[in-house]
Amino acid sequence: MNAENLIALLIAAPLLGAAVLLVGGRRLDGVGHWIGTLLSTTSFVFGVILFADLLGKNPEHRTLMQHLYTWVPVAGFQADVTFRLDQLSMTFVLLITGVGSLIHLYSVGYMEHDERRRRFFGYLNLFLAAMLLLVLADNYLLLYVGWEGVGLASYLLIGFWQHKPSAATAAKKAFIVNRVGDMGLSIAIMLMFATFGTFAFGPVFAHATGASEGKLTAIGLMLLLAACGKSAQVPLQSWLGDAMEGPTPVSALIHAATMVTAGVYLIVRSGAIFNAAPDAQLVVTVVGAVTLLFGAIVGCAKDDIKKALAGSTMSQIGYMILAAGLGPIGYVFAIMHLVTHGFFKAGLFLGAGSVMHGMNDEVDMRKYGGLRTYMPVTFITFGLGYLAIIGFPGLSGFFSKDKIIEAAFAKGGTEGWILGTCALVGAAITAFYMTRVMLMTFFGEKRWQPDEHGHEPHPHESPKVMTIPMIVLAVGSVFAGGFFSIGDRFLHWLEPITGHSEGNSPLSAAAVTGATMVCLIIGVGIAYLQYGRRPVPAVAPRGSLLTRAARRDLLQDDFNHVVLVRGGEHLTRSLVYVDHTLVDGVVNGTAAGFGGLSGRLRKLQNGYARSYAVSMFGGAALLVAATLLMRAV
Amino acid sequence: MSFPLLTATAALPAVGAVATAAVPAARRTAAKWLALLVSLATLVLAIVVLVRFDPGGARYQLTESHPWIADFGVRYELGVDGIAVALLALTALLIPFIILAGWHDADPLETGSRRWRPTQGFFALILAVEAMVIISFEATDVFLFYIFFEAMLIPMYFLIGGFGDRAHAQGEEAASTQRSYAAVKFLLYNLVGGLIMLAAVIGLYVVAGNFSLQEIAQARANGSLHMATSTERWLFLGFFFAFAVKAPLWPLHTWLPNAMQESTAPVAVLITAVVDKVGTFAMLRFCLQLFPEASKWATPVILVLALISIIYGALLAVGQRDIKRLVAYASISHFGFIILGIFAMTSQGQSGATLYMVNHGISTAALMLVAGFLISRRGSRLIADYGGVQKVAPVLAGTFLIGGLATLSLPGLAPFVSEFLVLVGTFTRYPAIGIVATFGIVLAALYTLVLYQRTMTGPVKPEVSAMPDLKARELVVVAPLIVLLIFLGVYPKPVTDIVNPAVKQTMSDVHKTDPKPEVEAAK
Amino acid sequence: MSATAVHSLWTTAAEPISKIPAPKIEYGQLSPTLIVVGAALVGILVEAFVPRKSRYYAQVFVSAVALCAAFAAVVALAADGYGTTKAHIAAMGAIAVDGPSLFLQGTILLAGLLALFTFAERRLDPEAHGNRVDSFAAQAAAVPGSDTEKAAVKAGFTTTEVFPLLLFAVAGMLVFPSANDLLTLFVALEVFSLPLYLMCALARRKRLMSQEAAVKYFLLGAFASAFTLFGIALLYGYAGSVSYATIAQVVDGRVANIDPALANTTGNDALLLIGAAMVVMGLLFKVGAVPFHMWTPDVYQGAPTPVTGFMAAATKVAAFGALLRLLYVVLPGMRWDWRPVMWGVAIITMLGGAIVAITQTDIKRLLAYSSIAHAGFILAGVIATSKDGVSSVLFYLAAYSFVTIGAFAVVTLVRDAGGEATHLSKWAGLGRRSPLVAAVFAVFLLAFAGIPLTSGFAGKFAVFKAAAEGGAAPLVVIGVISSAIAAFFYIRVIVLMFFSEPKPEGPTVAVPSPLTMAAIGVGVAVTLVLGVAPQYFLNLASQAGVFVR
Amino acid sequence: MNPVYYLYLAALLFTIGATGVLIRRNAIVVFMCIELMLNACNLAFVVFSRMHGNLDGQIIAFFTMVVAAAEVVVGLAIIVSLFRTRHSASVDDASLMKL
Repeated sequence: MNAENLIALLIAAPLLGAAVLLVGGRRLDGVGHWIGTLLSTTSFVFGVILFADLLGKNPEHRTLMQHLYTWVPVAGFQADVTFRLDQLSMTFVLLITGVGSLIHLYSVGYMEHDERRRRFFGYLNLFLAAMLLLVLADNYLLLYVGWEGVGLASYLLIGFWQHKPSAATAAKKAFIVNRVGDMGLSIAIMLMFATFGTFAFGPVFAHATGASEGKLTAIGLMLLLAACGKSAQVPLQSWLGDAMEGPTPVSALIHAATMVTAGVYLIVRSGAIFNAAPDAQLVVTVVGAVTLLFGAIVGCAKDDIKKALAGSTMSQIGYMILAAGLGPIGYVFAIMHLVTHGFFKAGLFLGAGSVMHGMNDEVDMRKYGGLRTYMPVTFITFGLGYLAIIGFPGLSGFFSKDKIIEAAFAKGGTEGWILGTCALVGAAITAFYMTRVMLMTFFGEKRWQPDEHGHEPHPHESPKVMTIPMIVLAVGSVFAGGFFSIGDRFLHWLEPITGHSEGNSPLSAAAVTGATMVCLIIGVGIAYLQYGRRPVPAVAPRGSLLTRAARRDLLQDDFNHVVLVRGGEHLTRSLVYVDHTLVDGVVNGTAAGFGGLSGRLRKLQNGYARSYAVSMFGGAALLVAATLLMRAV
Repeated sequence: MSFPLLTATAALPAVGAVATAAVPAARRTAAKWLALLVSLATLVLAIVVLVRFDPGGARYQLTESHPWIADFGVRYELGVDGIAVALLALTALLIPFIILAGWHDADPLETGSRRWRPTQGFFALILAVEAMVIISFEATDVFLFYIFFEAMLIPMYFLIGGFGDRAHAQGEEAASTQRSYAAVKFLLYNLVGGLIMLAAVIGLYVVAGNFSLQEIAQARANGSLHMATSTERWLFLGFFFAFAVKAPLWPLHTWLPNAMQESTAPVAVLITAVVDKVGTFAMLRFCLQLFPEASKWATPVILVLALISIIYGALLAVGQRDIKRLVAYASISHFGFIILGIFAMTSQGQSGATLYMVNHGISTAALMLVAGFLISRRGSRLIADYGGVQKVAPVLAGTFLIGGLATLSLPGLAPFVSEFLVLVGTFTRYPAIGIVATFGIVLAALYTLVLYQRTMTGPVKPEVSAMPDLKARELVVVAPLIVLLIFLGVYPKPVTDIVNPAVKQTMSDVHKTDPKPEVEAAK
Repeated sequence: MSATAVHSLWTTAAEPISKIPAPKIEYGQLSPTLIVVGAALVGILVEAFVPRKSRYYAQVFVSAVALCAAFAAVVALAADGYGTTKAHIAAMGAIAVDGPSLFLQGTILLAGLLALFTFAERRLDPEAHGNRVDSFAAQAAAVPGSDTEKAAVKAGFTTTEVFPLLLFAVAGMLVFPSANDLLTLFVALEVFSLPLYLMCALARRKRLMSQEAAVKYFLLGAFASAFTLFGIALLYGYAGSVSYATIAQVVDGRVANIDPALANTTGNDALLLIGAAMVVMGLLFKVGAVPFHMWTPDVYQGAPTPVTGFMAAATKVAAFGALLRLLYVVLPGMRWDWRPVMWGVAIITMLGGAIVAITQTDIKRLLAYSSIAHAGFILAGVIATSKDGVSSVLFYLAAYSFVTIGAFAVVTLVRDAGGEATHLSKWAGLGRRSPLVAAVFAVFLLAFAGIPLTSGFAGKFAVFKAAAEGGAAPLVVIGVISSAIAAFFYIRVIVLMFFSEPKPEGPTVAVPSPLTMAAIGVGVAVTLVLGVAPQYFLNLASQAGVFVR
Repeated sequence: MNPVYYLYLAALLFTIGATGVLIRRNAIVVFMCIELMLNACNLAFVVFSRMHGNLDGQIIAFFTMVVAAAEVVVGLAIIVSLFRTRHSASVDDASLMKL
């Protein structure tokens, strides 16, 4: 059989799982989680088969297409359900299904005591299906379906514990903020249709250069808006922190490894358009740079371990967007960092989850401390993830992040210097806040007290089913980067799709690496001085203005609340009033007017025959007069 | 002559209505079953029409034509094009669900007089409405259409005013006064619209000398019938006003929230999913065909009004405290999209609009009927009275969520396709309007999810803690609708294939062609 | 008998008796009128000679037979082509036998027949001392509440004179629209007015109101007819004749030999204009057009409901017939003078009737105002001054009269201790108590409102269509607006009947005899048939749309 | 002398009658005023008949008298019954029905 036909199965498997688990009802409660895990693994296996098949081909012919059917045929508007599997989407497929399957496995343990575990796995499968659709779609409209599909899945999973109002609110917030991004995507699609008469990848990219730069820039910016929504980039980043209300596996899979990176995919995939629209690219890099600092700063101030990691995610994706914005210089490294980040960030989250698992779902790092002795496996895997993310030499993060910083400088000119510096500073801050997390969680003396029920938490290592995925991911976060970089394997793998160009870096690679190392040491050092040497206060000190701002996501939420939420409420309330008094009032007023007129005219009918006679007489007179008048004129 | 299929599709429910009304007072259940069977039989007939209809064939098919009132130049002329067939099928499809959903809505509370037979009346009226709607979809004679367009109001009026939700917050007395207010409002709005249209209809006769849609359109096309520009515009306005009230278009919309709020959920569905469609359908069939130039002349204003409807309706939906009112305002927003698509005058826009009519029918039915089940359990329409339902009635919550997602036109569900077509169709000709309209999708997400969050999630309110989940009957109502939503979302081709030729025709009626893309990239 | 005829008698009086030429009277063509008049006379004899117990039956029998026979005669004449080809002027110029007159006569006779049924209804009122009673006073002469009246009731008297009166009124109405000279017009006017004045005073319940209605109607009616008469005098002065044809000729200036006197008078247009205006005013009073409408609500309310129904239906038909003939046959020459004036009258009539009706609280007054509004709609058709205008008005009148009689017949059914419960508040929740009656009444109201599939819609459409074609588009728009206003109060009644809770001490719906049932049934049937398949009747109307000159 | 003067007289009488109808309360008097108007009409008829030299007008005058007589019969009957009920012939008292 030829490989194309397998592509649909990649999606079909988890979709089937979702359908079965969600429609199946209670009778599947016993086995639901295993069905889910099995089907996601199946998808992974298909992925591997296809990967092997691709490797068999020579680099130019590594694009498989599968046309299922014509979706929306309307005069001139042709949307097909067609899948495209090339090196780029293949990378994502493996990442999604691989990490996804691991996290399925992990969840089996993590969600063990939740009576709605079956539904949880249903949602997870739904997510996988949507995400695969997103990366496999061959046209933007189909991509849009996956795009919103993952949004829905993340909505369902963030709000999985719906009885918690905070969770429900966070879910709603995530979806709506994403909708703003989606608006960008749909406008981009409309622009494409208006410009090219189609929105299928092939023709659009082929003719991209034919369109006016203005149009292309507009399309690019709209795509960026979409990316900002999905990848939690400034200014649409506010939802990611709250999204941590969801179960930790969800945070690991969706809000660290896969979904949030969809924005990066979109930009890299649309490289042809961005290459022709330098202005758009510039904006992309700016957004990336701002976000990577923003996220990092927020990450420094959070005491909630998951929120700290969320800030870190934001910042890391900032790196990717920055790289993607650099054009052919950065595309490959954006994706490479994305993959390595997928490993170590997922690992970190799973570690955090495992910690919470052992600590009665306590998330405040100030109530942790000295856990390394209680949960060694978690400690080691988490530590490896930590080293990877701060870019400890030899580990994944080192390779991927270093490349991005180089590329940033390689952009050249002042932009290059500015962007590069931002990246370097970001690296330093990353080192700081990750070290902080590490120290507060695993070192120092234990700080946990009995909770209000008087239960003293008994930290313990998590079961195998949870630790195994953590170990696998730790391995990944250690070796992936090296594996990719040695001999530029990854570069050669992706180049046919994204293209690649060495910019002209003002600094040598060695210099950049050195600078990075320095930043790293500074960051770690400060963190050690602040949290390693002195005991961590159980209640957060008031902290500097910046700290307090950072705790509140740099006041961005407050801004939204005041301007958008309050303003919106006032707007709707006043509109309701308008609708009731003005629009309705006009009509009711007319009716009332006729009523009043009627009441007044009615008085003329006073019951006196003589006044009736008067009216007749007057009428007769009028009649005569009018007739005469008509003759006169 | 062949079997009068179209007449049959309309006559069957009409006869059924009479029969249902005639069922003796004691035999309520019999009346229900009779009505259900009749509606199902009508559905079968509609399917036959669907099968017999050949998308590639003549513009109007299965035509029938008999002299009726020669003095008024009126003929009994029926015929369906793709658009009509689609809506005919939608109507015939929804009615059985409406009947089934309203199974207990009309069981008399107090046994007043022996002769008072609300149940029979309720179902008879529904069937009567179905018959009239169907025939107004089929009529190709302006007068014939007008007659049923108007007559439709009477049964609707009794449905709205006569039957409301049980256990009203302020007691039965207040409920009945509010109901009759809503009913009167509904009737007066539409009656005024209709009467103004009557003036235009008469005017049309004075100008054209007959009422046959085809003849007039033909005469307009080959120039044998010339209309003075001002005349055409006045006539167009007369027609459009009536349809805009029915649709409803801002600022003529205020009757809809009251009507939908006070009537029972099935009737609300009947109003917004079936009856209102006649308005948008008529814009497409009559306004554009009879008065192409005037339509183009009025387009800018209408587009702006449609745009206002979209945003305004959505914003008001966000501000509502009453579930049904919320859905009503959401519908106003959606009708804005439909009208936008019709008057954007692009194939995508108009196909999208037609598709939208069908999809909006199904999605609103799903959402509103589930909402009805919810309300019937708690006896309150106020959002604030609910909370945590998801915990006690997961299936109900799930179906409600899917209905809501369809309303916010989530990709993969039917409404998405149509909404996107409308947006694209508008954008290619009026980019600014297209972009503003896109804000509608954000607001849609807002009001739907806020509704879901407030009613279904959070801690379980004590009043709802004992709420039962969906019963078998209710599932039978909801499940097919949801399946349909998903199917049409994934594979809308069956509908678009029927609709496209008709839209092509309409486009040529108004002498419009789609704008060309900047770069001809499509293969 | 017409003036010219009399004149010829006079001039030949001196010659030998044998020389007197008998006036030529086409009895066959006048048979409808003659039959009714004859029956009325028989009715009087019945009153004189038939014992009281059996008078009722005798009268009903005579009247019914007469009306049926007259209708048959009309049909026969029409079938014989007198409506179209053989249409001509009979009775030496006094009576026109043509399409309009036959059509209207037919309508009037049917309306009269239905009215007769409601007159003869004796099951609604509770039996008094074991005697079935109808809705008329036991003894009109007896003072209300006096011992004589009690005695009369005890003795089971009934005012069977109403039947001959009805017949006389019908006879007058038959002549009215077919009158072909002004004298006949005036005589006919009085012939059908006087019996109506009397019948108004004969209510069994609420006799004070009934008498008051009669007084008002009588005084104002007489007042109006005085104006008419003066107008006739002026026209006669202008044209030197009262015959329609002659006047028309003079107005158009088509007379062959103008003698000095005629030249003198015709020189003075004021005579013509004022005269025409006054005659028209008299007719407008009968149709109840604003501002000559004020008697309508009071009289409709006070009169016995069957009489009200008869008045509302038949009087309008007859009066509009006369108005049409006057404007189309006598005064077409001065169309440009009266059309604008009639525009004004039509507009204020439509709007006035509709607006004032909104705040009415008594069902009979409400219907009265609705009848005023309808008069306005019909006037819109009259103004069209085209063949279509005529036929549309004819159709409208036919449709309207049946709806009206049916509606008032239903009003007679809803009763409480004080007789008919006409106050709207008592109609609350009628739909719950007796859905059928409420539904029937709703049908009539919808027809009044002009909802499609009822005769009201067909009629309104025909009239407005004619008006629009006649170039009166603004009138159509105003008509549409006022029918929107009118719709509001018809709907109010429906709301009241169906959507408001029934009152515990609300009225009961009496079960009528087959007579009233027949009247209502026919009303409903005609309403629906004319709504769904009006073609046949439209044909009749359009065939009948030509006046003989 | 010029018959036109008689016409003026007729018009005057008619107006007097009409005014009487408008201002007098007693039903009988009102009714007499109406009779006066009718007689004014008669006068007019006769005068015109004289002017035109044909007799139609005079004949019509007879008819009018007959009609007037009939009206008297009916009218008096009604007014008398009203008077017997209310012990007053004032038309203003008869105003039960209004608005």
